[in-house]
Amino acid sequence: MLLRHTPKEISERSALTINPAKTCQPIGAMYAALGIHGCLPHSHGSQGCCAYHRSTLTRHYKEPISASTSSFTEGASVFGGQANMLQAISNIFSVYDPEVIAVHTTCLSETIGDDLKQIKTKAANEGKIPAGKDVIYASTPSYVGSHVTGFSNMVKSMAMVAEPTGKKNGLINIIPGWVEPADMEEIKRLVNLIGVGFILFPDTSGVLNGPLSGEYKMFPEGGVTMKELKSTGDSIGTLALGEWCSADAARWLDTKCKVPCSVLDMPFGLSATDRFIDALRTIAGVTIPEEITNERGQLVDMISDMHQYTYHKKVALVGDPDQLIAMTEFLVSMDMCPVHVVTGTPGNAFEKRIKELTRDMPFEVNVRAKGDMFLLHQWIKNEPVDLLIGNTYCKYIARDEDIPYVRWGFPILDRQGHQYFPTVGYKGGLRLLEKMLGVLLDRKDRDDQEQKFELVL
Amino acid sequence: MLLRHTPKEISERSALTINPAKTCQPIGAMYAALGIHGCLPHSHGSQGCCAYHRSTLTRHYKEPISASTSSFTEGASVFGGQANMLQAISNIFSVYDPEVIAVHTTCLSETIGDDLKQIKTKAANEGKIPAGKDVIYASTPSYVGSHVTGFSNMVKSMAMVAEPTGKKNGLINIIPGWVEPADMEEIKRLVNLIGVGFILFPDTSGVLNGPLSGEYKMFPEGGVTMKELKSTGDSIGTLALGEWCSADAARWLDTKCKVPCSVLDMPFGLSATDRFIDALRTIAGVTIPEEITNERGQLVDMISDMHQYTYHKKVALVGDPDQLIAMTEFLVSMDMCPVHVVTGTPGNAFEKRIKELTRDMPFEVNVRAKGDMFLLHQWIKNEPVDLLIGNTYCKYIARDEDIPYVRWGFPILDRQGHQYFPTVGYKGGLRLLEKMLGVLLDRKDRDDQEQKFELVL
Amino acid sequence: MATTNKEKLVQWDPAEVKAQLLEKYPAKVARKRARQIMINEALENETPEITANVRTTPGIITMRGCTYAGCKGVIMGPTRDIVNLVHGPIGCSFYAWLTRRNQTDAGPDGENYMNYCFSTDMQDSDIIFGGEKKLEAAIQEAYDLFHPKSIAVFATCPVGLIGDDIHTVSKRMKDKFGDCNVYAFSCEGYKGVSQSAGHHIANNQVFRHIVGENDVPKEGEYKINLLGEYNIGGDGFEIDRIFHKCGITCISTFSGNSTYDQFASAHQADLNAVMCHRSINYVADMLETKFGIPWIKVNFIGAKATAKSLRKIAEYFGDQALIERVEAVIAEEMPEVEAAIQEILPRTAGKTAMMFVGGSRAHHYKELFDELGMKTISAGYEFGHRDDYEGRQVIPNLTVDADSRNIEEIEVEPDETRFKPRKSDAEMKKLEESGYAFKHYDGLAPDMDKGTLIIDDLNQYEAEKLVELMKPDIFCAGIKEKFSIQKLGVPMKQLHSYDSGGPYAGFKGAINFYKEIDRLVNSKVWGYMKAPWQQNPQLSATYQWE
Amino acid sequence: MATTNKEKLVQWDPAEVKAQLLEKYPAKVARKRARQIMINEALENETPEITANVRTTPGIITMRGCTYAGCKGVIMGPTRDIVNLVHGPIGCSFYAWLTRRNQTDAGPDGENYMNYCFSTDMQDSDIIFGGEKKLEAAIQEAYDLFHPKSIAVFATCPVGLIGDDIHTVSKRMKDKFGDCNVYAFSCEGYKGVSQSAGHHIANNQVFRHIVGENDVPKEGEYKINLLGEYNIGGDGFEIDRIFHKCGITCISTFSGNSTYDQFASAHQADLNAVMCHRSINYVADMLETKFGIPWIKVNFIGAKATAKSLRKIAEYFGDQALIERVEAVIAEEMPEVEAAIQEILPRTAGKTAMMFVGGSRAHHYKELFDELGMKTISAGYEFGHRDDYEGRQVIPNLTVDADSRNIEEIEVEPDETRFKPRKSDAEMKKLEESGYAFKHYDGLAPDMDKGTLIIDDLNQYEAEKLVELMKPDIFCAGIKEKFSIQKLGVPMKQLHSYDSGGPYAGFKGAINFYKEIDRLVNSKVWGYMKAPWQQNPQLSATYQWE
Repeated sequence: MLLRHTPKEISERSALTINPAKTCQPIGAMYAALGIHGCLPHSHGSQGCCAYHRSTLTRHYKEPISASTSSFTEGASVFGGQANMLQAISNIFSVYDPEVIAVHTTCLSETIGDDLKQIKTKAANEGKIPAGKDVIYASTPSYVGSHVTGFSNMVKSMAMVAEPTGKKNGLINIIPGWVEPADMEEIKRLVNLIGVGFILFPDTSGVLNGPLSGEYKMFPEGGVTMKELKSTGDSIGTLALGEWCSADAARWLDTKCKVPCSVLDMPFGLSATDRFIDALRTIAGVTIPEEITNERGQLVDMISDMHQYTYHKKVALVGDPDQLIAMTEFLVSMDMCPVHVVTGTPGNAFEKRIKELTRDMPFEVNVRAKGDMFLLHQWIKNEPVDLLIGNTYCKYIARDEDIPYVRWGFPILDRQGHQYFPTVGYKGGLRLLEKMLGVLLDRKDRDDQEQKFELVL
Repeated sequence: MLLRHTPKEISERSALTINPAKTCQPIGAMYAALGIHGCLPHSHGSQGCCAYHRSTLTRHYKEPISASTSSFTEGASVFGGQANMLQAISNIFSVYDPEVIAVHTTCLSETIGDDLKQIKTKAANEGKIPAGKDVIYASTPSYVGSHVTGFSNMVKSMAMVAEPTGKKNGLINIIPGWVEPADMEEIKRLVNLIGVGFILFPDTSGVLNGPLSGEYKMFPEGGVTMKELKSTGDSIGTLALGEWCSADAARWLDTKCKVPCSVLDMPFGLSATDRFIDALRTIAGVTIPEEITNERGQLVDMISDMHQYTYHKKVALVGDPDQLIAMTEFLVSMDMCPVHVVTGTPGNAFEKRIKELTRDMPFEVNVRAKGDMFLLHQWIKNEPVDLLIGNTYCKYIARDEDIPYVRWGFPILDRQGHQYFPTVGYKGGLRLLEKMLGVLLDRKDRDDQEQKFELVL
Repeated sequence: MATTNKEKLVQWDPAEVKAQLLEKYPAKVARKRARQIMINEALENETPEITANVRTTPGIITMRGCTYAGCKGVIMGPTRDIVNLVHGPIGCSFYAWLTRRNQTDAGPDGENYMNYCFSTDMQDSDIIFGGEKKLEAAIQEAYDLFHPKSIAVFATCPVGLIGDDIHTVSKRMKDKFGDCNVYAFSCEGYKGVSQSAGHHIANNQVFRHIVGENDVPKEGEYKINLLGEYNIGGDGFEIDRIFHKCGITCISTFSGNSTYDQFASAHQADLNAVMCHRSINYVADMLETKFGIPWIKVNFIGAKATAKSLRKIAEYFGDQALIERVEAVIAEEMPEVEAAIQEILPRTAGKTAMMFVGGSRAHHYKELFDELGMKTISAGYEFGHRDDYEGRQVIPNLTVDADSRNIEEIEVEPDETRFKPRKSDAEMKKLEESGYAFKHYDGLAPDMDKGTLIIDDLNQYEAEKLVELMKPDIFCAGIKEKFSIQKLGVPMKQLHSYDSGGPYAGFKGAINFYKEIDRLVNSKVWGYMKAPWQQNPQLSATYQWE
Repeated sequence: MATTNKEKLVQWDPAEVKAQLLEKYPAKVARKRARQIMINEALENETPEITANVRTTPGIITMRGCTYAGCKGVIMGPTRDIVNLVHGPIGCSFYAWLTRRNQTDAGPDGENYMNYCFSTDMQDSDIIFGGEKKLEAAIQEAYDLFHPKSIAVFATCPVGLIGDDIHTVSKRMKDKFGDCNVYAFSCEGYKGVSQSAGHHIANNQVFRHIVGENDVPKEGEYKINLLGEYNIGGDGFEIDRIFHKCGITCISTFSGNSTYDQFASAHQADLNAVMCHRSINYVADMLETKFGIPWIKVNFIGAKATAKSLRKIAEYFGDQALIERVEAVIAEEMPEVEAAIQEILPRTAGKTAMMFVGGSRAHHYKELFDELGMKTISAGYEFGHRDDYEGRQVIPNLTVDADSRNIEEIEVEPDETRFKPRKSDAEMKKLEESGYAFKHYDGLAPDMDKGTLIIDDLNQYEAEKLVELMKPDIFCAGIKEKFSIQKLGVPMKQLHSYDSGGPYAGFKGAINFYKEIDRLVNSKVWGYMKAPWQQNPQLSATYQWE
C-alpha cells in the first residue's frame, strides 16, 4: 500500500493537515499573471517560493515558466525587502524587458510588512519603470485562503488596471477563473461564435500551451494585453465565472468603475454552460448559432446513450470550490452521485452549495471545505466509490483502493492533454463524460466474468 | 481466457478465416452513401444484409441508421430482383421522399446478375423517379475485396454524378476516405482555415454525430449535396486521401472529366498531415495560417515531452490499409515500433508500403494483408507487444494477453468519443498520442513497484 | 421526467391512429398493411384475424432480418462447443460475431467457441468455380486446429444459387473424422420472409442430426428440456438457478448456453417446457411424435409468470415433494420481488409501453410491464405467425404462401425402440380434465386490452408515427430502432439483446427489469432536450446584473 | 538528428562567449557575474579562483531554491520512518510532497511516510498570535495517529520572524512521549543564499539529535556509511546491490532510503564514503572528530568511477579477501557495461554536453559523458562552494560573507567513551604515503578541459545564451530549465530528479544512462521543428498532380 498508514477510523484533527487539498496563494497569483501578455510574474520573498511555483507549473504544463524573485536574504528579512524589490525591478526591465511585472507577496514579505504600493511609487520616482511599462502587484499572504485566493487576488489587481474613460467600449469582460489554457481558448471560441465582443482576463492560452518550433519565446503571443485591461472599466458588463476565482475582480469593477457584473458558475457540464451561453445571449441580444445548439445536443445525446453506465454511480471529488460546484452539478444532472466532496480552500458557502446540489440524491453527501485528502481517503474507506475525480495526488488513493480515476484539476503532473483539450463548454462536457465512461467501462471490461464479458457497450 | 482455443503455434490456413479483420463491401457502400445529403442507402438483396449493416453502424455511432432493402424472396432470387427494386424505388420516394437513393448490390443480386443500370433506366422510364430526384448505384459484390472496397466503389459512384460544364468552379475536391464524422469536420476546419474552396465527399459530419433534441430527422442537415457532386467535374483538382478508399473516384474524375488528382495518405499523425496541408498550400498558392502551424507545433511539443514513454514501444496494429499506413508512419515517427500489422483487406501494395515505413526499425515487422485477428493474436503470443491498436474486437486479445489497448478503427462498439473527437490532423494526432500515453502510463501506474511509483511523469 | 410527462395527456382513437399510419402509403401497400394492423377487441373475446408471416414490401424499412440470422444467429449461435462455420462471403459471419448477448459459460470441459468467428470467406473464384473444395478445406482446418465435437456449416445467399452441396461435403467430412459430427444448414438469407424460416430450418437439422445421438442415461429427477430460451443477458442462468433450487433437472436448453451433448440427450427428458413458442415449437412437436415427450407452454419472464410456470411443471410431474419444494422456492423468492416493486411502482404506475419484438417476447414482456403498472398500448411481432397472435387453434387453417412453401416440414415417425409415452392416456386425460393444457398457446391478442393496436412487422415509418400519435413512456424493439425513437425523447429499451442489461427472466431478473425501466422512464436526461434559448427564445428581456 | 547536427559545426571562443553573456547586464550585475564565470585552464594546471556561494541578484531568474528545500527536501526528505512535519503555511510542505524522486522501500518494518505530506497549515491568527500551540497540537495528532519513532519539525520563513520556539516545543513533546524523538530545524527559506545552507543546518541537527543514539552493535564486515547519496531514481538501490555483492556493510546512507535507526547507528561504521561532497561533508567531519571515523570522497556515477570507488574502499580496509571480491565483482559487471557502450558510442561520440546542477553532480556526471565520448563544454553548480570547484585546499582561506555568517557551525569534541581511531597513525600514514587521500576532493575544475566555461549559479538568461552560442547536443539542469532549453531544439536532461529515469549510479545505472542519452540526442523529434511550408515557403512551385 502506498498510503499504508491511513486508518479507516476517522479522528478529528484540529492542527495537523495531512495530504493537503490546496496550496498557497502565490502560485495562484503567478498562474494568473502568466495570463497577461508580456508579463513577468515576480515573487517578493525568498527565492525558494518562486522555485517551487515555477517547478509545479512547469510539471503541470510541460512548458517553460518564467518568473523572478526578490531573493530575500536574512538581512532583507530583518530590514525589509524594499532594496531587493527595487533592484529586481531595474534588473528585470534591463535583462528581460517585459511589458509589465506582476508582483505578488509571500508569507515572508507579508509578515515583515513590506508595502508594495509604496515600493512601486519609489521605483517609479527613481525612474526604474521604463516609459510604457508597468508594475502591478497583489498581496497574497500564504497563510490566508489558498492558491485559489491568490489567483483571485491577482485577477483583482488586473481589474484594478482599469482606466475608465467614461466612454463605453461595447465589450463584455469575461473572467474565466482558474481554468486551463485550452478552456480559455474554448470560451473564446464560444463567445466568438455567439458574436459578442469581449475582454477575457486572465488568458493563458497561447502562453502555456505553446508549440515546439526551435525558438524560445519568454513572452509568447498569448495573454490579455495591458491595453485591454485598461479598457475593462469601459465595458458594458462583467461575467465572472466562479465565485471563488473571479467574483472579487468583477465586483471591484462594479463598485469602482460602475461596470455591472454577474457571477456565474464555471461552465463545466450541461447546465452551467447553458447558463453561461444564455447569459451572453441575453446581454448581447443575439441568437445562439446552430453550431452551439448542435454541440449542446451532442452532449445531451451522449448523456442519454450512456446513461446506463453513469446512473447512480458513486463519485468522490477533490479540488477547488468553483470547479467542484460545477462538476457536482454536472454529475447529478447525469444521475450520478457525488458522495464525498472535499476542497482544501476555506468557505462555508461551498459546503452549503454542494448540499443544495445533492439534495435529491439517493445518498447522503459528505462535504468539507478546508478538508484534506487524508480525510477524503478515510471517507472512501468507510463508503467506497465507483469513481474518483481529482488532481494527480489522487492516484495514490486510486491505486490503494483500486478505484477508477479521472484526472481533473490542479496539478496534473503525470498525464498530458489538459493543455490541449478543454473541459469547459459542451465539447468539454463530452470530453469529461468520455473520460469518466472510459475508466468506468475499462473497469467493467477488466472485472466482468468471462460469460458476462460484453462486446457491445 | 476469452480466446482459450487460440494456440501459440502458427499453422498456415488456406481456406478458414477466423476472427476476420474485415467485413463485406455493402456496409462500406452504405456508410459512404450516408455522406450524401438527403440520401437513403438501399441494399439490393435479401433483407438480412441491410439489417446487419444498419445494426453494426448503429452500434458504432449510437445514432439511427436508415437504409432500405429489396427484401428478396426465394422467387426474386430465381427470377431476378428487378421487380423488387422497381417496387422499392416507388415506395421509397412516396414514403420517405429522399433526394437520392444510393443502391448497392450484395452477393445475392451479384450472383444472379441483376443489372442496376438497366433497372434504373426502367424505373426512370416508368416515371418512378420523381423530377429532381435521383438514383445512383454501385456494384459491391461481397465476395470481392472488403468493406473498404465497397466504400471506394460507392465513392466512385458519387464521383460519377459529376456533370462537367467545361467551366472550372475554382474548388478542390477532397475525398477523405473512410474516416469518422468528426474527422470530416476537422478536415473541413483545416481547409477553411487555409482558405481554400472545396467539395468534400462523402461527408458524414452532421449526419452521424447528431444532437438529441426531441426531433428525429431521417435526413439530417449534413452530407455533400447532389449539386456539389455534379460540380466535382468542374473542380481544379482532386485530393484523394487513401489509396484504398479514395483513389478510384479521384482517378475516374481525372480520366473522365480531366480533373487532375493526387492520392495522399490519410492525414493521421504528423508527417501525413504535413503533406496534406502543404499540398493544399501549393495547389491554392496560399500561406498557411499561424493557427495551423501552432497546432502542428503543439503536436511536436507533446511528442518531445513524452518521448521517453513512446520510445521503442512495440505495437500491434489491425485495421484497414489506408489507416494502418498512416498510423504506422506516425508511430515510427515517434520512435515507436509497430511489429505486427494486419489488415483483412487484400493488397500486396499494403505489405510493401508497411515494410518500407518500418525499414529502419530496430525490430523486424510482421505484416499481412488478407490476414485475420486470429493470426494477429498468434503473432502477439510469439512476440508480445506493449500496445495494441484496433477495433473493438481487439479487446478479447487485450484482456487475454493483458495488453494496453487503444480503440481505433471500425467498428468501435463499446466506447464513445470517435463520433465527436477527430483523430486526423494535428489535433487528431494530439488525441491519438494522448490515448496511447494514457494506456501506457495507466499500465505503468498499475505495475510499478511501490518504491518506484511515480508522482510526476 | 415531470416535464416530458406533462406534455402528454394523450387521448387517441385506435381507428384514427390506424388510418394515419396508412395515410402515406401507396394504395397497394396500404391495403397490405391494413391487414397487419389490428385493433384489438380482446375484452369482447373475439380475436380478429391478422395477416402475419408474409413478405415485407421492398423499400419499406423493416425491422426484420433473414433466414440465416434466425438459423445461425438465434438457434445455433448460443451452442458453445460446436464450431459454427459460415460458408459464404465474410460479411454474414462477421455481423453475427458476438452481436447477440447469448451468454455462455465454458463449463468444466472448457470448450467455448462463442468468442470466435469462422468463415470460408468466399471469393469470386469460389462463386464462379464453386466453393465446395474451400468448404472442405475449411472444415479440415477447423478440425485440425480445435478437434471439436461437432462442426455446423451454414449456407449464405450465394451458396444455394451456385449449387454447392454442403450436405454432401459435411457428410463426407463427418465420416472421415469419425469423432466429429458435421452437418449443414441450407439457411440462405433469401428463404422465407424473416428469421422465422431460419428457426424452422435449424429445428429440422438439429432434430435430424443431433437429437437422440446420446443414449447414455442422464441422472436426475423431474427431467425436462427448456425449449426456446437463449440466455440473452443471462436469462438462462437465472432459470437454471431456480430449477436447481426446485430440484428440477434440465436435460437440455434449446439453445441458451447449450452443448452438443444436451441436444443429443434431449430425448431423455420427460417434459418439454416451451418458452419461445415461435422459434422452437417444431422441435417440441417432433420430440413428442418421435419419443413421446409431451410439451407445455411456459413463460419465465415476469415473477408471477415464473411462479405459474414452475407450478405447471410441478403439477405435470404430480409429485407432492416437488410441488411443495416449488411452493417453498416461490415463497422464498417473492418477498424480494415484492419489496422491489413496492419501491418502484409509484414511479412507473400509469405509464405506457409499446413492444415490437420477436415472435413471443412482445407477449412475454407484457407480463413485466403489467407488474410495473404500465399499460401496453400497442404491440406486435417482428417475425411471428398468426398462431402467436391468435393462438394455436388457428394452425389447422393457416395458409402457406409461396414464400414459405419451400421451407422443409420433416415427417417424423415414432422411434421403434425409443418411443415411450411419459404418461398413460388415463393420466393425460385426468390432467387435461383438471384444466391442464398441453401443446396449448393462446397467443398475444387475448392478453391485450380492447382498443390497443396489434401490429405485425412494424416498420420504421409506422414506429415513428405511433410514438408521435400515442406518446408512450417507453418503446421496446431492437437496436436498429433504438435511436430514432430516442431522438424523439422517448426512452427505448432493446428486448432482443436487452442493450446492456439482464437477466430479466425469473425472480431476480424481474427485479433487474423493474430497476431498468425505472431508470429509463425517470432519467433526468429527457428533460434536457431543449436549450434555455429554445425554451424561451425572446430577446426582449434585459439581462439582470447582480 | 542529422539535420540538427548539420546546422552546428560551432566554433566558439570562451572569452567571446563570456563577454556576450555579460553584455546585457547592468554594470553592477555584470561585475558580479564576471567573477562567477570562469574560463577553465585545467591543462595549465592553474585553477583560477571562482566566486561561489554568494547571493543571487534579485530579479535575475535563478535556478536556486531555498534553505528549507535543502534541509527538508534534500537531506531529511528521503528518510522514510520519520514524520517530517512542516511548520508554516501550507505551500512549502505541498511543494516538497513527492516532487523529488528519492525512492524508498517500506522494508520489513513497513514504516514509510514518504507518500504523506504533513503541515501545520499556519493561518493568519497563528502569524499574529504565534504558532507554538498549533505546532504542539499537530505533533500530538501525528503521534496519536502514527506512533512514529521520530518526528522532525521544519520551520518555514514566517516562523523565525514571529519567534515561535520550535526547539523548545519539540523538546517538550519528546520528553512527553518518551518513545518518540522530536527535534526541529530552523531552516527558514531566507537563510543563506541557496539550498546549501539547508544542507548544513540539517547536518548539524541530525548529528546533534540522532547520530550516536543507538549503541546496539551492528553486525557485518567492512562497515561504512555512504554519505550524500539520496537514492534519486533508485541510485542507492543499485549501490546497495553492489555493496552487498562485494560484502561491504552499509550501516547508514545519508540519506537515501534511510531510517532513523541508520542515522542513530552511523557512529558504528569504520569508514565514511562521501558521494555529494557539498551537501554532507559537515557530517563526515563531525563523525571523524567525535568518533574517529575517517572519510574519503567516492563517486558511483560512471562505471569506471564506480570501480575506482570500490577499490578505494577495499584498499582502506586492506583486507585481501575484500580486495579480491571487489575485483571479482568489477570483472563480473563490466562486460555488460562495455557491451552497451560499444553499441551506443558510435551514436554519441563527439557530441557535446553542458551541465549546471547541484553541488557535486555536475562533476560526477562528467564521468558518464566521458564514457559516452561526449565533451562537457560548460558546467557549473547551482549551490556549490569554491571548494567544490577548486578543491578542498581552498577551504582555509574561504571568506564567509554576511549571508552565511549565521549558519551555525557546531563545535564537536571527541566522544569520551566512544571515540576510537579506526586505524593507527602508522596505518594511516602508510596509506597516505601510498597516495591514498583522506578528506580529499579536487573539485570540478581540474577535470574540465582548458577553455571550457565553468559558471556558478547559472541563470535562465545565460543558459539560453550559452545554448545559442555553443549549441550543445544536450543540456543538463533541473525541471525549471527543461522546457526553455528544449524549445530551442536541444534535448534537456534533468540531473536533479532524472526526469523519469534512473538509476544511473553503479554499473547498471551507467548502462541506463548511456541508453537514455542515446535516446535523447538521437530522438527523431528534433527533426520536426519546422513545417514543410517553413522549410521551403516559396509558393512559386506549381503543384505536381499525378
